[in-house]
Amino acid sequence: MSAFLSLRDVWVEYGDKVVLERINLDIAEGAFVSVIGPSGAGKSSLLRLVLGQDAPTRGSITLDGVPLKPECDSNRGVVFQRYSVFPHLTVLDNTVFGLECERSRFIGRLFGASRRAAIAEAEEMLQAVGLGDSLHLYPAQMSGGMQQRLAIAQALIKRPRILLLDEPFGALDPGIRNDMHKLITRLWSDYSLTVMMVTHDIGEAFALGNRVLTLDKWRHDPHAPQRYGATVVYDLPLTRKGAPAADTAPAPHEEADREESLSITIDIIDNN
Amino acid sequence: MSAFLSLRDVWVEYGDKVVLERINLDIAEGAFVSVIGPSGAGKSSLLRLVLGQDAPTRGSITLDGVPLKPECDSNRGVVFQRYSVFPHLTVLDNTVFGLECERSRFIGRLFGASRRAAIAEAEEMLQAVGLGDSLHLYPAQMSGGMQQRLAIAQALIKRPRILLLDEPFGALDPGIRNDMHKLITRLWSDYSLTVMMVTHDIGEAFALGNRVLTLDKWRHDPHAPQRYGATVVYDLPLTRKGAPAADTAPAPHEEADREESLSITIDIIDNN
Amino acid sequence: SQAPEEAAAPKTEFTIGWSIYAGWMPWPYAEQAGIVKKWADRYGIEIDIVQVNDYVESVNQFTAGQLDGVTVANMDALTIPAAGGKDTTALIIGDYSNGNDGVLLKGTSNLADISGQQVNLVELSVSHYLLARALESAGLAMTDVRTINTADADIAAAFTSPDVTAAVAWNPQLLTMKQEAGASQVFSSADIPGEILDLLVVDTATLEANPNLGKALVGIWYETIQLMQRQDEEGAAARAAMAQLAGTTPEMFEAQLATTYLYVEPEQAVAAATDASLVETMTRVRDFSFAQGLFGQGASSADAIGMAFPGGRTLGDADRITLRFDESFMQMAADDAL
Amino acid sequence: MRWVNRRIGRTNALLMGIVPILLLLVLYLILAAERNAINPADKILPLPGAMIDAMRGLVFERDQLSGRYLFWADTLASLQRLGLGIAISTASALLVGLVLGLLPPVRATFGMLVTGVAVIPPIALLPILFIAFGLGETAKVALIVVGIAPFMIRDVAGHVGELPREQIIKAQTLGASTWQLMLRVVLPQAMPRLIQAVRLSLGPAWVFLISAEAIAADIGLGYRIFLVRRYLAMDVILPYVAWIAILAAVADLLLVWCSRRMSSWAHGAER
Amino acid sequence: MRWVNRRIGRTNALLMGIVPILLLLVLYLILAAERNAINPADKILPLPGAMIDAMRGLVFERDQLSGRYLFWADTLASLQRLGLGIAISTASALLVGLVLGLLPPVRATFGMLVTGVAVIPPIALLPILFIAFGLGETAKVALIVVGIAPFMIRDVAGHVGELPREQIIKAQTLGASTWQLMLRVVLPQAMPRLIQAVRLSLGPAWVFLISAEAIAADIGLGYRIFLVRRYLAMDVILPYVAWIAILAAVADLLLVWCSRRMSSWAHGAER
Ligand SMILES: Nc1ncnc2c1ncn2[C@@H]1O[C@H](COP(=O)(O)OP(=O)(O)OP(=O)(O)O)[C@@H](O)[C@H]1O
Ligand SMILES: Nc1ncnc2c1ncn2[C@@H]1O[C@H](COP(=O)(O)OP(=O)(O)OP(=O)(O)O)[C@@H](O)[C@H]1O
Ligand SMILES: [Mg+2]
Ligand SMILES: [Mg+2]
Repeated sequence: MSAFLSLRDVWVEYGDKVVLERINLDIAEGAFVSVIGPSGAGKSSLLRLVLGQDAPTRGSITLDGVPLKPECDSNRGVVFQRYSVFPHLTVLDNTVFGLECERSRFIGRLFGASRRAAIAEAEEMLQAVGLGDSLHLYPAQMSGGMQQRLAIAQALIKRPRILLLDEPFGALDPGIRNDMHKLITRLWSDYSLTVMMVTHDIGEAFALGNRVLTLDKWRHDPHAPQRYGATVVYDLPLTRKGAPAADTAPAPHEEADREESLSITIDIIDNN
Repeated sequence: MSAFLSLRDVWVEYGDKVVLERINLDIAEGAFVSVIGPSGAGKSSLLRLVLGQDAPTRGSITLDGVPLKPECDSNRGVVFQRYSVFPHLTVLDNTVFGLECERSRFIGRLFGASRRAAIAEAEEMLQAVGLGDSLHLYPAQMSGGMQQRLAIAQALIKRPRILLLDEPFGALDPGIRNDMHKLITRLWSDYSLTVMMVTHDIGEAFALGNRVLTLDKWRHDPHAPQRYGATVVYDLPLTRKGAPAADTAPAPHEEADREESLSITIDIIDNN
Repeated sequence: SQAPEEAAAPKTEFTIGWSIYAGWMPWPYAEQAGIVKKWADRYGIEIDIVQVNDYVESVNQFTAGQLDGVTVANMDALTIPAAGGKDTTALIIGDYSNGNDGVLLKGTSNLADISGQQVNLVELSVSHYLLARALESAGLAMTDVRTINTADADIAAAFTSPDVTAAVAWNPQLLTMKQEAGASQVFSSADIPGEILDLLVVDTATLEANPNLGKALVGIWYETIQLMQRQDEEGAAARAAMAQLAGTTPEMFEAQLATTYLYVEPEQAVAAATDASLVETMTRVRDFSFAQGLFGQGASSADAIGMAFPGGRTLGDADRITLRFDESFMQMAADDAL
Repeated sequence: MRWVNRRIGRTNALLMGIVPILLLLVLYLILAAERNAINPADKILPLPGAMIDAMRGLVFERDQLSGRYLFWADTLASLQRLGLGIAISTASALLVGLVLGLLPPVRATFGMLVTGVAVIPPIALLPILFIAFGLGETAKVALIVVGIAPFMIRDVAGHVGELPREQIIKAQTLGASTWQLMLRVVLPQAMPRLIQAVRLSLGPAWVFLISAEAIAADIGLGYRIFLVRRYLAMDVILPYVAWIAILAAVADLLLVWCSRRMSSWAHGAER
Repeated sequence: MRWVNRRIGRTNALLMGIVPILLLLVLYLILAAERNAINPADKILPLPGAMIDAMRGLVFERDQLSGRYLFWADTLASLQRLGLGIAISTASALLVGLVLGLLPPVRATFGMLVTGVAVIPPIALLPILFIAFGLGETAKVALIVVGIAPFMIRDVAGHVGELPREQIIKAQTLGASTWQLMLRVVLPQAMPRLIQAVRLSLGPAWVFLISAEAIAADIGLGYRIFLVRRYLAMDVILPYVAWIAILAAVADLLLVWCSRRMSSWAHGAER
């Protein structure tokens, strides 16, 4: 597969603070890239670049060989680190929203049979994330984890070509997290999505991804901590799940020993 | 130890939705209670009750035998699930704030030597949470994990009698999380705090706590899912770390096998 | 007087309000030229001349006791302070409007055409009175027109709107409005000479306790009037200054003076005050005001308010006299007794 | 308990809210009685009896000339003008405010203009207003619109501009076009603020209405007030002003109620 | 690129902002020239030449009587009144708004009163205002304060009431008393909104200033406008109004700048 998404010498700076430096990346179509790294390294910043929310200070990003416009569209779905759902819509409406935008260009609302079809689709997705009982709640009436699941359902129902996930399962208990892992793996292989997921759970990173990126500062000046930014220090392809093929998602029990073996590797990295 | 904090037949309802029912709890002074349970079970709601932010719909809560006023004070510190720091203060000022309130009743600001002392204290705490390099950033300029660490520092510097933590380490990478575990265990034993911590990481729950509570629905009506609320379904005292004694905090490597053995128990509970 | 507590103790500081009108411009000029100070010093008092941009508000403030004296038209002196129970003395009769108030129509010069039109004017003011007299002269009744209350400051602008076809106004607005294309004056105060009088009134109790105030005011007035009447350079300069104070050009101001009949000599003013025609005029004004409900809900007849004239004559309720025409101070000026 | 944490129930809040108003009324009565004792003909602070007498004719009796109940005719005329003016302002605030707040190019182009118009005191430009709108009802409504719409536009635009950037991004990733974004994300979230802006504009709207009616009118609450102001008839002015305050307070309550009904999500879930 | 996502640079924004204003000026010139061609003595839409002529005397020449440069003296007098009025309103909005927004018992007690006062049109009560405050400077400043302070108070109180509850809770768990909460948490966060409220009030403040000066004054921009209004001297009124707009726009920019300086945290970190 040729480079689907590629970043060339990308830098992100805020004032004189360098956050990311010299990022060079090629991501193949259908890849599931896990991004790990210490807090504040710039993982969310990297995701924002790919999303088109922010433009890099230097360097270029191309998608399908075309320079990326600093603009978001329905090709790239996102689940933000802080659950960001629409506060004025109920759970169901939040989920249906994406379908309505697509199918009703002018008023952004569906009626009759098409609305029923969209609601059925949304209900199925909500059932899958465990919100089947909470269709008519507003976000303010939900717990943190429920909002996060809603954000996931909202993004997944659109089946974007690139899915950007920023700690999507952070606020979920192990049982539900497990269900989510299965769901995302299924959708990934069924619709050959390209996924980029930031996570702090190293087990999760290795269990789900077929490539793991580690972002960290490669050098650190103690007197000017903001002088150097983070870059990709490790880039591990996991060949076992190379292609977005059939149902090879790992049983969640495989995670634990993986974590064991890798925690040592990760500990070498100097946390900021 | 007699009951320091006790909840008697406490219910929390929103409209006709029962969230918590028949909670009966006695928490000893100096305990470290971990609270686990599925997303949306009511863990945060329970914490809000103890904090005094919300009053229970029914039932009574007493602290030291005195009914709890539905009001917060500096006896009870909190780290919310969504990092809540003051957006208009820098990292340093956010941390110093608690000290300034205590030491300068009228203007809420310190000057000269006393300010320097407070800053030194705050810097030490910030160093401990890994924000020593970011003293002058505003929250909007920080990553999610950094904000969460700031919230932790802010709460810990006051050394409250009861410390309420709602998924405090959720957005942190393993390395920093480890440091945090050590920090909290040290403060807990040094200042004999009483801690109540909600977490989704079962390993963390067992590694840090000396008592683990599991909140879940004890019965579920599929036609009226909101009819029944969650209650304490398991209450496991962990005798090994019974007293807030010396430095018996576990090395983080002990966690993994614990999790293994317990994940089965937890899976029995029907997630909502 | 009705309010014994109010019988003011002698005081030394007084405030006199004025608003922009051709016949009242001598007041601010006298202030600026130092004439006020000269006379005030002579009587050992202080007089503050205050401009109130809004005519109605100036009279209101006098009624409310914020001002010791104010420049006002005879009709308004009757219907505002006097009807409000404030015992008021007309100290100076400065002039009468001799064309300073007029009825304008667009597209016709025939007064009778006003029938059935909407007329913009300041309701319940001397304009309203003038309109009533105009209608009377044309054999029409008040009900033959519909009046639209229009603020005096805005009536000139309003008259440029095609919506407005008939208006009653006074100077300086009247002059501006006459220049509007197609406008013609069909009736004016020159047709009813001596009926619209411009006065300086003061609070009766204050005047009784401080006769020096009356003397100083009369002194100021006649010195200024005589200065402005002089057909030499000094007189022209004074008139130019007054024009500027009124926000207009000397030419425009002269035009306004031409339609103002000033009682230049105090003797003339005394004569006007003692003439029987004053009673007649005030009777007419009073009847009109009563018919329009200007004496307030409480008044049951046109006699509800009492007026006193020189020589002991009275009009209306002699027990409730609240408007007094007092010629004695003008007489002092005539006698050079100041 | 700290004052920040005290929750006041509905009825208590109502009772507590009435106290200072009652106190003010009592204060007025004392002052008025005092002045009246000195001068029984005092017009400035009339006693309730005088006000009732003065109002009786206006409220209950037909005017001989026009055959109308003046008080009610005034109220109707003013409310019509006010309602129309506020409706037009609200609509334009919604349209313009939304576009201005959401689309940076539009804001860059018209932001300065709107600021400029907002700070120009319309009553200084009355002659131009007369030329453009004549002297009839249009002009009165126009004065209200020119007076309050720019403020409302700026308020709504400011609020829209402060919507979390994440939401705008999120909607776009879900496939929303600019138009859909406006219709489905920004508009509903701007509604509570719009209603808030209408509430805040009620005061100025009355000011402009009264100014307009003071300039040229033959009916209306402001007309009556300015007409009788000539005679310092506070016994009519005060009841009229009180009536305006009551009308405005009712409108305020209605708006709060509307906002709660329409945007329950914004007013917090009640226990 | 979608319009929502276009970012406009500073200079571009300035250029784009000037375009519609220039267009309006051109439109005015065309209209004025047209009217002038029909009637060379037209007073309503004067040409620039006439305005310059009319203004020259006011701006550059000393008034013979008072020895003042009238235009500048007017400006100074008006700005003083306006500044004082806005300063008092701002201070009271800060004090009252903070307390009202933060403390439910205070809100319950005085909320209704403030709403009531906010909706009473002060110009209907002018006689009382002048009686209470005299005809001097106090009354003019008072009219501005009565006119805009209630609005500002409500705006600030509304904003304070919407502060996330978590922050109030958090501050209390950190040991803050009500007073400290107000001083250190609520006040600094209310500042940007307060400045915003001042910006929105500038327009109404000018309206009230001009109304006050129209009634009793002998100097001031509003006084001059009302003085020459009798003569329909638009050649003086229009430059005065333009001048007011410029002054207000400058004040607006200054306030934006202040807000950015004082509360950098609220205006987003710039790249
Ligand atoms: N204002 C409200 N109105 C109605 N229901 C509410 C409201 N607030 C919370 N709830 C309900 O209360 C339940 C418990 O919420 P809570 O935040 O305590 O859950 P939690 O255990 O902390 O979950 P999580 O792990 O996802 O944070 C949820 O099911 C939620 O829907
Ligand atoms: N507006 C800003 N101004 C200055 N610095 C900023 C700004 N936004 C982000 N940063 C800095 O950029 C760095 C990276 O932030 P980012 O949110 O990408 O981290 P992250 O890797 O996602 O961390 P976490 O795991 O905690 O979410 C942080 O150190 C932060 O301080
Ligand atoms: Mg992040
Ligand atoms: Mg929670």
